[in-house]
Amino acid sequence: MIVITMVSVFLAISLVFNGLGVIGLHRFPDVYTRLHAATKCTTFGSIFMTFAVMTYSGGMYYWSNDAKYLNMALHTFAAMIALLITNPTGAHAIARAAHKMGVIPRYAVKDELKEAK
Amino acid sequence: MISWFLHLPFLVVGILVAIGLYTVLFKNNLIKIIMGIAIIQNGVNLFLISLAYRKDGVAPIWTSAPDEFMVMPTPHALTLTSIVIGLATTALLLSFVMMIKRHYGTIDADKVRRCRE
Amino acid sequence: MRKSVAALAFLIVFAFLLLGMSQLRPFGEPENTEMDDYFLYDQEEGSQAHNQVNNIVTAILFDYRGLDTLGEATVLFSAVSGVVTVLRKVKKSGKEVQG
Amino acid sequence: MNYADPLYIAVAVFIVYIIISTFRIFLGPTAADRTVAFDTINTLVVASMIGLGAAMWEVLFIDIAIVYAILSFVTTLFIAKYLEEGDRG
Amino acid sequence: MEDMKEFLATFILALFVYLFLTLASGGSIIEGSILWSLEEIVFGISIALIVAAVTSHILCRSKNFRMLSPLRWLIMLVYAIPLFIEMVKANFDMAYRVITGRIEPAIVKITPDLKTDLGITILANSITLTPGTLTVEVDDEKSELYIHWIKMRDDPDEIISGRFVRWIRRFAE
Amino acid sequence: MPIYEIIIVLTLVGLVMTALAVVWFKDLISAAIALGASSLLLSLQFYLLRAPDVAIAEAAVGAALTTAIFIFAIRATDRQEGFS
Amino acid sequence: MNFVEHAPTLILGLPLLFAFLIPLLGRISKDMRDILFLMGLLLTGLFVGIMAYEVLTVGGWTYVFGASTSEPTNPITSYFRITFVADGFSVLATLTIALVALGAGLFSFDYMAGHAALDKFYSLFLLTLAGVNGMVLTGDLFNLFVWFEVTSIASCGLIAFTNYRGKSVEAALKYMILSVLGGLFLLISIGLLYGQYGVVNYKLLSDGIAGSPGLFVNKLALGILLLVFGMKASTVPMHMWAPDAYSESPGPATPLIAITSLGSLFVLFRLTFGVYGVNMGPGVIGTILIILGVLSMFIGVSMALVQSDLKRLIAYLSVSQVGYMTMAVGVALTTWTAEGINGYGIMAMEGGLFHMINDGVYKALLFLAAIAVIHATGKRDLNELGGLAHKMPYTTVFFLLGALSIAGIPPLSGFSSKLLIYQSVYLYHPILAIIALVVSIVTLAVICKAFFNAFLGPDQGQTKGEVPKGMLIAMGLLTVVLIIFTLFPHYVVAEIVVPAIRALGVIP
Amino acid sequence: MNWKMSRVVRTIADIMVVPIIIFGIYLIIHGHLSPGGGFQGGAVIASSTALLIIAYGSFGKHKDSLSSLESTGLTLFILIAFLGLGYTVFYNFLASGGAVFGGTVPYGINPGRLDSGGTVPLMNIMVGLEVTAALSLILWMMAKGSDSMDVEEASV
Amino acid sequence: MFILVVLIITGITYLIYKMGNPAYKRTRFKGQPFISGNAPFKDPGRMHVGGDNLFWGFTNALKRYFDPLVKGHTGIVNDYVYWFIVTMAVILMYIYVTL
Repeated sequence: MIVITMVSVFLAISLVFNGLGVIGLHRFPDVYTRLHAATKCTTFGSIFMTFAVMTYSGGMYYWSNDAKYLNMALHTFAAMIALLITNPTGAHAIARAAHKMGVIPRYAVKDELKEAK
Repeated sequence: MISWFLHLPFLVVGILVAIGLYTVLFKNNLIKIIMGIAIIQNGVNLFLISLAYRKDGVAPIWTSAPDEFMVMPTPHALTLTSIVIGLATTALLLSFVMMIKRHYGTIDADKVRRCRE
Repeated sequence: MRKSVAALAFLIVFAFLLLGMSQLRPFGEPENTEMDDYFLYDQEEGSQAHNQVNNIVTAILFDYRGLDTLGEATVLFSAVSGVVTVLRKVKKSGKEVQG
Repeated sequence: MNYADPLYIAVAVFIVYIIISTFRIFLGPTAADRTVAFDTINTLVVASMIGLGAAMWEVLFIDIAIVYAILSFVTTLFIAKYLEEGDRG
Repeated sequence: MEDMKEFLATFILALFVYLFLTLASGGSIIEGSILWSLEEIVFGISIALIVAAVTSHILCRSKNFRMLSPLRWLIMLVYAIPLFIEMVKANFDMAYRVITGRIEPAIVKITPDLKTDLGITILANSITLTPGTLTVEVDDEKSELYIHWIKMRDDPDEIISGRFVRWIRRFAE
Repeated sequence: MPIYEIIIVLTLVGLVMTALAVVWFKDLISAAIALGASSLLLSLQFYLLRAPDVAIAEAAVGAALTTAIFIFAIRATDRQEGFS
Repeated sequence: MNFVEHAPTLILGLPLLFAFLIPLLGRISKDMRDILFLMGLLLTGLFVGIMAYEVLTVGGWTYVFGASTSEPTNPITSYFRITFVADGFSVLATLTIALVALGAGLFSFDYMAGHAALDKFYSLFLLTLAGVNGMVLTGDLFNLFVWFEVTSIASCGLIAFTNYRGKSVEAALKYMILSVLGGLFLLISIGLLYGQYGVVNYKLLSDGIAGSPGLFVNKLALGILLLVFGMKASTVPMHMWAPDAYSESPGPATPLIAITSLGSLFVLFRLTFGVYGVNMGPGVIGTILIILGVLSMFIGVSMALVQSDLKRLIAYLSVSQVGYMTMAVGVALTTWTAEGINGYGIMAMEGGLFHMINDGVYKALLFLAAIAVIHATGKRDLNELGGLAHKMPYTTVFFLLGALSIAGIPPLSGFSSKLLIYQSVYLYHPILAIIALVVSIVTLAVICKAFFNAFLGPDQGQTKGEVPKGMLIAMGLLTVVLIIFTLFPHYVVAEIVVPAIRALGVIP
Repeated sequence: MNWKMSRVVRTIADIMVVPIIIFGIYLIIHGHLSPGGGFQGGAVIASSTALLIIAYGSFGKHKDSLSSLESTGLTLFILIAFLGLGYTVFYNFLASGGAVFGGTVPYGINPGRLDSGGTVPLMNIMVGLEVTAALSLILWMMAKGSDSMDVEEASV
Repeated sequence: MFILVVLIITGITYLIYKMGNPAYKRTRFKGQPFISGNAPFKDPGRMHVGGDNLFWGFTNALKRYFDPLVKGHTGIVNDYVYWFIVTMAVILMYIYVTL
């Protein structure tokens, strides 16, 4: 029962933050701010999803003593690591590409990168 | 459940094939035509996999108990083959398009017509 | 003219596709499943799938329908040959008319 | 209430999020915006795959999520590199 | 010697990843069986050897073998905790920005005095995951980062990267 | 509550929308992105229909390699559809 | 080990094996590469001969892949695996394919000398050969799709081998787009049939269709199958890829690509006779085939008349020849009842199938002679050619033999098959016979045009002499076969064609 | 494609290559036990090639060795298929023989039992080799082809 | 029946004859052979009938048949697919109606 409660809490957090990310994707004015919303919120929400699944499978392992649930938890952890490594890098690549494309950050008060070039 | 739902994946297959055919028929850009072909491939793959599905079946791998109700495995094998073939054809078509650009200077289908009569 | 005929033919083909799809058995309820049940559950003969290979899709790919996989690998091989052939360096050749 | 129902509901909401994100693919004024939306969809799909794998009790399905998490990164890099180079005409 | 080190590093990484993926293949632990079955170990070692032989020059391209020591890995694991706290803060901040829409973006330059590639990379990714900041450009030679900041304030160096740099210097420099 | 069917239907809706986006865009790189998203959702659909092998293959091929070679081809030719 | 039993698989497997070996071992030396290529061709031919001998003397058999014995032991479950069919029809098809491939392969040694990346060329050549063999031998619908794609991709690679010509790449692209579309529709029809019956083997499918012939799914799949293989066989109005592909492909590949379209015609007949059979209204299928055939004959030959490019002219002629076979078999289909084909239908069937093997051989001869002309002069426009008979006597003779055969001039073998077609078609409907005769006459006119322009007239000084000996040997081989067919048409019909018809199950 | 991406991306690419390859190999050799197989694993390994191409802009001169690898994989595949010729082609002659890959497997999940399946794992490995080489070669050729568009003059 | 065939062929021949140029007069090109209306030959010493000239009369007489035919072969990929789809629509309709 406590496992289910924890899973539900994690899922709720994950849903809220992913929703924030998606709303931010539509609400913000330009690429960079959208990237802020999309990357941070969805990464965070997805990590909580993996937490939920790890909790779930850990509980299953505890109850059923079957090694396959341990396997599941470990693979979920691997997926989380992969997400954590790749997502910020992808965001960085997109931001850099957007800046090289010539997308101007809207409402920006200062642009030192443009001055540096 | 309403009866149209029972055919919904098949109808979506029809729609996807139609979208792809529309692209192939009415678009002039060669790369767009190849994208249309890719959409048709997606539709056909979805068709085969939808044929395989049995309600409440599990994946055709002996993961848990010996007696489980599984989805049908043959279309999976067929779809796997057809995905590989799709990739191969797409690569070959795109290399042809690159070569045509090099020779003709254009990828407009209306102008790529030296073989005629 | 040509475009309208094309649109008409396209619509006819689309209608036939939709008709055919809706005449098929309902989603999720297959009618004839002898072949797949043979792969999945048959224990008498040809039951290597059960004794040897856990993943039945792999068993079908490499045992029951091994020739398909050979053909698939051949397709990939010929596509690679084609790509390497087509994208090799263009030489200015005197034998232009030939071919 | 089944044990897996919260996971299913969460995944359904995720897919609604995905559909909302596709609007950004339609609307996005530049290609970079579309790429952002694509990246978001990637992450959401990975998350829903993990959730579904747990909900369906299919242990081995998590592998697919790992493949996705790795490969979507490669795709994003490809698009970003193309955009970086700009239009070669 | 350097070749040997490269080979060893790649080998250890490959073996670690493989064994991580196939953990719990030996059956139930509580019943007393070992974690890995025999075939997995044999295959893992041979595959790690092959992969290390083929790709040994890729992993350690910078000829920097600091990360071979296990202590640094330990510190790296501990680093996850402050990172996580910062991420939580980042997300609440982000929620605030999303709901209110109050932004004042800018692109600022910081010079975090880190030398190795790994350090810069970890710093850049951490910055991307934390409050209101996003790495836009990294200078190839100097250690300069250009950062898109969603709410500009003064003294960007300390606010954005102060804590991270101190942590990262412990294991990556 | 037939939540599983609802998930399937939602994924199909997304699939059709992204496929329409491919046809609609004049900018080929955007069309390639939409094609990648389409194949992403297709893979999710395979996952839902309990075809893990095919889902992995579609993920590896459709999302990564096909998009990559499309981008190579667009890079070698023109970016806009009506151009030249 | 009983090799005779495994002959059908070896016909498929040996070209594949050598095609994979050529890029690997061909890097050692050029001679090694050539030897491997020649060995692949000759061994394939050898096993085709072995299989033909066994089938024609003892009888056909079915080969089951992956089972513990190669014979089907269980009437149902054996056909869940992939099967190969070795019967009279396969013998007819593989003999044609092997003959043409042998000729074209011998031709290519001298012709392709001097090109770069030849190992890829040889590899693709053998892959195309293996693909066509797999298409005609297989007894499984999905396996058919796989070899269909192998054939398309490998032959498109062959067409685009001369990538320094823009036209070659363009032709390859067009052919490829049509082939891929055709393959996808083929896959849709496979899915429809699988969804209805749950099997993909020909035999089980035909059993299923016989059980429920009136379903709409059957009709849809039938239409798509007819269309796809009609497209691949270059029947009008889906023929437009054919002239491009034939005329722009590098020399020795041209007969091979022509043979792929013949092979798909074989597959079309096997499907309409074997899978759908008498249950699905053969009269309707026959009518469709007749209409397609008449259109092909007429439009193909009219377009050939206005061409000035030598290879393109022959390409349109070959489109029109495809029409003859389609029409003849369509006529035979209309007479098919539950008792089998009777009356003039048998004669039409004999004529059609005999015309197929004939057509494969003399079309290849004609193409090779034209390619030899192009190789010797470097020109392909008929306005610029002329007077080659003075310098190239052998090529002239070969071209003349092939040309007269394609026009159906009496002593040659083209005449005997066309005569069978005329007679039987006249009994079905006289107008069709008149159309066939008119087309034959116009074909003669076209051939006269090509021959007069290229070979007769004053010497234009375009060439120095005869083509190299290897090419002459290749053409001579096909000529010998042609002369055999000319001298013993009755023997060929009785020994090869009639078993093929019997294998289709339309006569007892 | 002679333009490197930024420093962060290059470092991450270096770190990711080995895990991606290991993951691909994991998919290949567990092909008969879990989802995956020769093709999927090969595609995953080829995507590591794509990662290197994208991050560094070049890939070295491996064309001949990749081509050889591809041919070798396919040749061995077809030879394994034909080794069953005593019975039929594609006959699984190693299964339950007690030799290499000849172990028998009970029902249920058995993730560690690599030693089973007869010829199936061998064929998986061969297909994995072939697919890896083929897809890498395609990517490499297309990257090069998209690069040198205006280098050589084309003859029309 | 045979007589009918002969009559039909005669009729076709007459039609072809009728479609020829009626304004042609025998005396117009006196002194040199009439090769075709296409292009005058360049070198009278090495007179050789070129490819376009051989059946010029025939094709020119049947211009109304040949022109749309030649024009139909446009060489555009969309048209190839167009014919494919149109034939598919026709065949599917035919099968649906009759079978």
